[in-house]
Amino acid sequence: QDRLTLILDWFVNPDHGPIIVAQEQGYFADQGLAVEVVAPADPSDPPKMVAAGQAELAISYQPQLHLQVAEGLPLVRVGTLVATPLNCLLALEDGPIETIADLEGGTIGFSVAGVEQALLGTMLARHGLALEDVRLVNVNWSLSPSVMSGQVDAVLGAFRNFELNQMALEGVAGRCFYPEEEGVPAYDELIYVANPDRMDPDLLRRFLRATERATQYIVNHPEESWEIFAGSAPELDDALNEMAWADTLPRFALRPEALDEDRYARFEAFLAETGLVEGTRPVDALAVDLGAQ
Amino acid sequence: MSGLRALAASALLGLALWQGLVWVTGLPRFILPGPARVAETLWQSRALLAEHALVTMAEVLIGLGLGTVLGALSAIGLAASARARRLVGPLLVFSQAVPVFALAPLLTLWFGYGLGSKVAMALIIIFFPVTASFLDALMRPHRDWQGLARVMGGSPARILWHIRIPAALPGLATGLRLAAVYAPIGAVIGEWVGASRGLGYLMLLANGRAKTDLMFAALIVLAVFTVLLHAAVNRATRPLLARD
Amino acid sequence: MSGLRALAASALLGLALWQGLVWVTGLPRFILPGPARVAETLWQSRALLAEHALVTMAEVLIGLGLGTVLGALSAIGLAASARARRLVGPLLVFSQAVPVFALAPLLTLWFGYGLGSKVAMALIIIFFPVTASFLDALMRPHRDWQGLARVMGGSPARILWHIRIPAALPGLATGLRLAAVYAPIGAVIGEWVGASRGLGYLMLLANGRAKTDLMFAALIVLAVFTVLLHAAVNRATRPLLARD
Amino acid sequence: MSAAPALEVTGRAEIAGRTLFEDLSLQVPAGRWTCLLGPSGIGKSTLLRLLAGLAGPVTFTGRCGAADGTPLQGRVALMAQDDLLLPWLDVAGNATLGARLRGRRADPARLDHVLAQVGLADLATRRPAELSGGQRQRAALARTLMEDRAVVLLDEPFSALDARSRARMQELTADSLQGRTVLLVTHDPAEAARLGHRIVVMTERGLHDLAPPPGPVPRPAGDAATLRLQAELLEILRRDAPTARAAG
Amino acid sequence: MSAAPALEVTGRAEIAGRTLFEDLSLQVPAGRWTCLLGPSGIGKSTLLRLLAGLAGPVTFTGRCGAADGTPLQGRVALMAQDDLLLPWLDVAGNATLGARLRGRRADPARLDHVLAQVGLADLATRRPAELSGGQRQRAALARTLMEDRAVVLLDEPFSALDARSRARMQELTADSLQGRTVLLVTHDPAEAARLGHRIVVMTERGLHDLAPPPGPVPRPAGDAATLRLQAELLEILRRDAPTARAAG
Ligand SMILES: Nc1ncnc2c1ncn2[C@@H]1O[C@H](COP(=O)(O)OP(=O)(O)OP(=O)(O)O)[C@@H](O)[C@H]1O
Ligand SMILES: Nc1ncnc2c1ncn2[C@@H]1O[C@H](COP(=O)(O)OP(=O)(O)OP(=O)(O)O)[C@@H](O)[C@H]1O
Ligand SMILES: [Mg+2]
Ligand SMILES: [Mg+2]
Repeated sequence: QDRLTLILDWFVNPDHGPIIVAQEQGYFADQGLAVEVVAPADPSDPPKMVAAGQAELAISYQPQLHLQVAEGLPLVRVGTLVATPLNCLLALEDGPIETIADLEGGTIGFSVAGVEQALLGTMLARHGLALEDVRLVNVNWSLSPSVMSGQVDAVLGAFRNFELNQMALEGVAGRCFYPEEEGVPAYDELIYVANPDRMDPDLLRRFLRATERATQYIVNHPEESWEIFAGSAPELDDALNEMAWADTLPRFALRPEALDEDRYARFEAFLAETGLVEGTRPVDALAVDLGAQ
Repeated sequence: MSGLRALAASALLGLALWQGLVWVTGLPRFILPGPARVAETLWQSRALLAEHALVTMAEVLIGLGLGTVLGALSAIGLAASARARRLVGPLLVFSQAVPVFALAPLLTLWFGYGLGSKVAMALIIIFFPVTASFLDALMRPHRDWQGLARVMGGSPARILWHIRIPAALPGLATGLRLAAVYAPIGAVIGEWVGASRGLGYLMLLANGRAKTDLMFAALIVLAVFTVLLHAAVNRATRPLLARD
Repeated sequence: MSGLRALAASALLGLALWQGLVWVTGLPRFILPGPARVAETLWQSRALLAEHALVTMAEVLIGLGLGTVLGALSAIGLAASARARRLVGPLLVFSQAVPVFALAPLLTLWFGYGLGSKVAMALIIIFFPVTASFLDALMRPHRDWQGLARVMGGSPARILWHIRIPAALPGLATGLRLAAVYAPIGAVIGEWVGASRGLGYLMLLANGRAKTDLMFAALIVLAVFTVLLHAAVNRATRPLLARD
Repeated sequence: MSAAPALEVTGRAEIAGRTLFEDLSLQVPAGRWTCLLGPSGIGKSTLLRLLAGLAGPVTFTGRCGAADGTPLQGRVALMAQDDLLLPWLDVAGNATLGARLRGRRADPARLDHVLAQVGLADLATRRPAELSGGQRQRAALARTLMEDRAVVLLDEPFSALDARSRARMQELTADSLQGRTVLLVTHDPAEAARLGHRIVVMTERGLHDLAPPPGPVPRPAGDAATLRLQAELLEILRRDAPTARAAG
Repeated sequence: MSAAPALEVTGRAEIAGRTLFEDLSLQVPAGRWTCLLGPSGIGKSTLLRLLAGLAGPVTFTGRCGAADGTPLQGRVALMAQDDLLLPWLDVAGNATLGARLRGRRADPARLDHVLAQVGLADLATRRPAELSGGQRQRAALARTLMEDRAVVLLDEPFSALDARSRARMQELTADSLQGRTVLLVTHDPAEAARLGHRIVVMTERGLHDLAPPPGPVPRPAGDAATLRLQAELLEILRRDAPTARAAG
């Protein structure tokens, strides 16, 4: 069996469904893989660890990848875990923010300080606002509490499959503004990244094949797969994860290896336009399609 | 035992304050759940909490042991040499200003995601108060004793060993008491560096998933452990401080 | 001035160690950039860094001032009353075990996203070492002095004021020195609680954008400020500790 | 100042499980000087501390305090064997510590007077660490004299002084403490012979009284009767087992 | 023990900008006892500290040390005016501190002997805080005697002792330090008269020598010549301006 270390983007949650299910169902073992899954607390660490050769694979975010590659990190996307944006601009359902235009003069919280400004700028621009018209605050650990308690008017960086459910559980209804509906080019929220100089394509392909199989199982057996996921660790078995599981399920990439080159080109161009990266890089510097190689 | 009774009284006071805060401010439970809710969660999740608490306690005790030894040794090294003090002293202070997320990649790179990086993190946090407070005590002049010792033919090293160190033990005790308080939070911060077990992991997880009850339950476990650890170190170091 | 020369020598040593670490371990620059790169970024981003540094420094100085006063007062309060010590002492220890993210919503709710919540955070962090180390010194028995003072007709409060407090000033000095080291990191942590300015905010931002150079540049600014603050407090409190 | 009371100590004392004295019975007459002598470690300082109301490690059973039973607290000043000066206060600050501890302002004229008397007028702003041994002892004496108490307990107050200062300080103290009940522990027979209205020697066998020469204190240093008493005292103190008549 | 050297101090000393002494010239003969007396604050302890090689706050210009010019370091023991016992060590630990500071083991037989001599055999495991004033002073004396040095500087070593212990300790010390160069600071003329091969009085005007009676030291306490010297000394010390012949 070959050993492979995967660093998640964060603690285990339903976004990682295919990985957990593959592990629990023995799909990795079937591929001759012994996968060690590591959870960090800071989402910006895993790509660094992979770039530094500390692990074979990490889960990261497509927008983050563009920034990191632009900064010279030896990273490349080798697979997709969640193929749509999960990020959303979240406000209260029965609050004063009914459209994005209502945010004028308001405060917006964010957590991961990556591409938030670019996303927000684009979304605001569609409604005749500029970044200067709002106040941006890094609220770090308390995305949903800060919006629920009304300290900020909206937060960016909330995941539509989580924070909405989280608020629902607290009895507060949330309203999501979806970036891809507000002028931001669509992107893959969660991707697998590897170090192009060190990676073993065969190993990664076997890994992706196992997760692909797990994804199919999840789609075919939503109930059973939830049981498997919830049974893998006691702290995962709760109402929020169960709700999130249902919402996440349709967003898993059915073909993890497959690469939509245009998505990467468009997003790179988008980031260059907003000034977050200087110049643009060709798609093959950002992502590879292992299957096509 | 009166010590335990005092702790119980203090706990009651704390609970009363907490409940009072909840009532008076009317804080929503996703910001500050009441004691009753947390107690319920504490009981329901006792197995989960116990499992993670054991991990953290192991990290704390190892970190505290190593941090104390390292802190005491570095204080002694600094006390022994004015040059070391001038050169290394500022670097130690410097090291305390480095936030976790700058250290995290280095720590995990060198110590992995296991116990190592957590102990290292706890150690970095514990070590400084021990060093600083012991060093301050070591540097107090005690001119008369030191003069006498020089007349007696004591070398600087032996004067350090036989006079300055014993005279500075109250400072070490203060350092240890601070370390006992910082060790648990140090281990928790170490767990943020990357972990899949431990109270810090559980708290972050609970926080991220807005399971405020669970987070506070874990926090209570951590804090009670801290208070007990501090009380134990307090008692153990009392003779050093009672010396007149 | 020899103090500054010593600091410069220490800085050189630090830079040499840093560069050596980069060379020997061959760490990639996105984990640990070399001094030259960071220096370049430091220079290029000097205006940005200065702007954010000013915010953080203001938070630090206010937090340090308030934290010291509060810490000293609470030490005196605890020293004055055995009951307070038994009841409130464990709660203070307890408070130190609460991680930031549990506090974050409360702090921002009460103090907003401005200066208030950062000062509060710095204060929470500074206050404890001051209290603990001053209190330890206040509780040293000095039986002979206290006996004499009682014979002289001193009330407990006046004995505290005229004897125990002056005798405990070295402990307060140790606490202040620790506080000077913790105040900057306290303010930075306060900025993580919710901020749009300050070095802590800048570091988070740089970290999130994979701009490790900028993060380290901000870190250097913070650490140098910490070292200078500590040196200043060190010097200011030296008379208290030199007393034999 | 309230009227000076007589003092009384009757009882037994233990320290750390060992008996220090048994059936001790000491009467200190009101308004007079009583000198207490005895071998090192016999318990003189302990006795003074008991009278001052300081418990320490000793367990005492019996009566100890003013002979009339009123509490001594607030009426007694103690000059301990150690000078116990506060290192962060200068001489003036140390001398006026009592007043500040009682929340009063010390009388500056009185302070100047007392400091001049003990010969520390020029050193009023010196810290204890900047004084010689004898100067420190005089600073402690000044502090005790500033106290103005009816009962004054002095534990070897002049031991670090040269002959001239000692004689002066004895005279000054005798003069200043006129009419108070003074219990003075000393190792110097000449001092006891000069100053004592009553002289008590404490030994393992109990207390032994010596009749001092008549006449007001301080007696002149060279006086024949004083010298004779001094020699007699020395003789008693040098002997292993004192044979003087038991104390009353 | 190396051969005991003579000591010499010639020069001037300043403390904190004030002149302590000017043109002082003290010769301490080799292998003998020199007693130094003088008013409080004149600089006796400072002189001892200078000879011991402890700078302190004093600025000294001149010669100070062994008369033959060889360094004194490692040949001198100092018993300071304060006992300077380490509070965390018991009597035995304090008495053997010197050996440990030199990285040697103290001879246990010698320790027992010295502690028995100073009367602390039963108190060997007591901490300083559990001792009386005189017991502490004797512990410091034991520590000094354990040092076995050619030059011994004693700063009022018997001031806290009762007459009997004092006489005993004087005899014991004289006996133990036979053949060493001893400089003893004392306020007790009787002590100087008993113990000094040479007696020097230090005053504002300089040093003044007194011829002691002939005969070996310690001289018997009651001896007529000793008593005469003692009276003479007392006379000098009590006078404001000593008129004895200038020191040689
Ligand atoms: N904490 C203690 N534990 C045990 N014994 C003690 C303690 N404190 C004092 N002692 C003993 O009590 C006895 C009396 O001490 P005290 O100080 O009263 O003696 P003293 O008569 O004043 O002697 P001196 O003349 O030497 O000052 C001494 O033998 C001493 O060893
Ligand atoms: N740090 C200091 N600053 C200023 N003056 C000082 C300092 N230390 C000592 N002195 C002064 O130096 C003088 C000599 O002190 P020293 O201790 O040598 O006197 P001494 O002769 O031993 O007196 P005593 O018999 O009282 O012990 C004293 O007048 C003292 O006030
Ligand atoms: Mg005594
Ligand atoms: Mg002296």
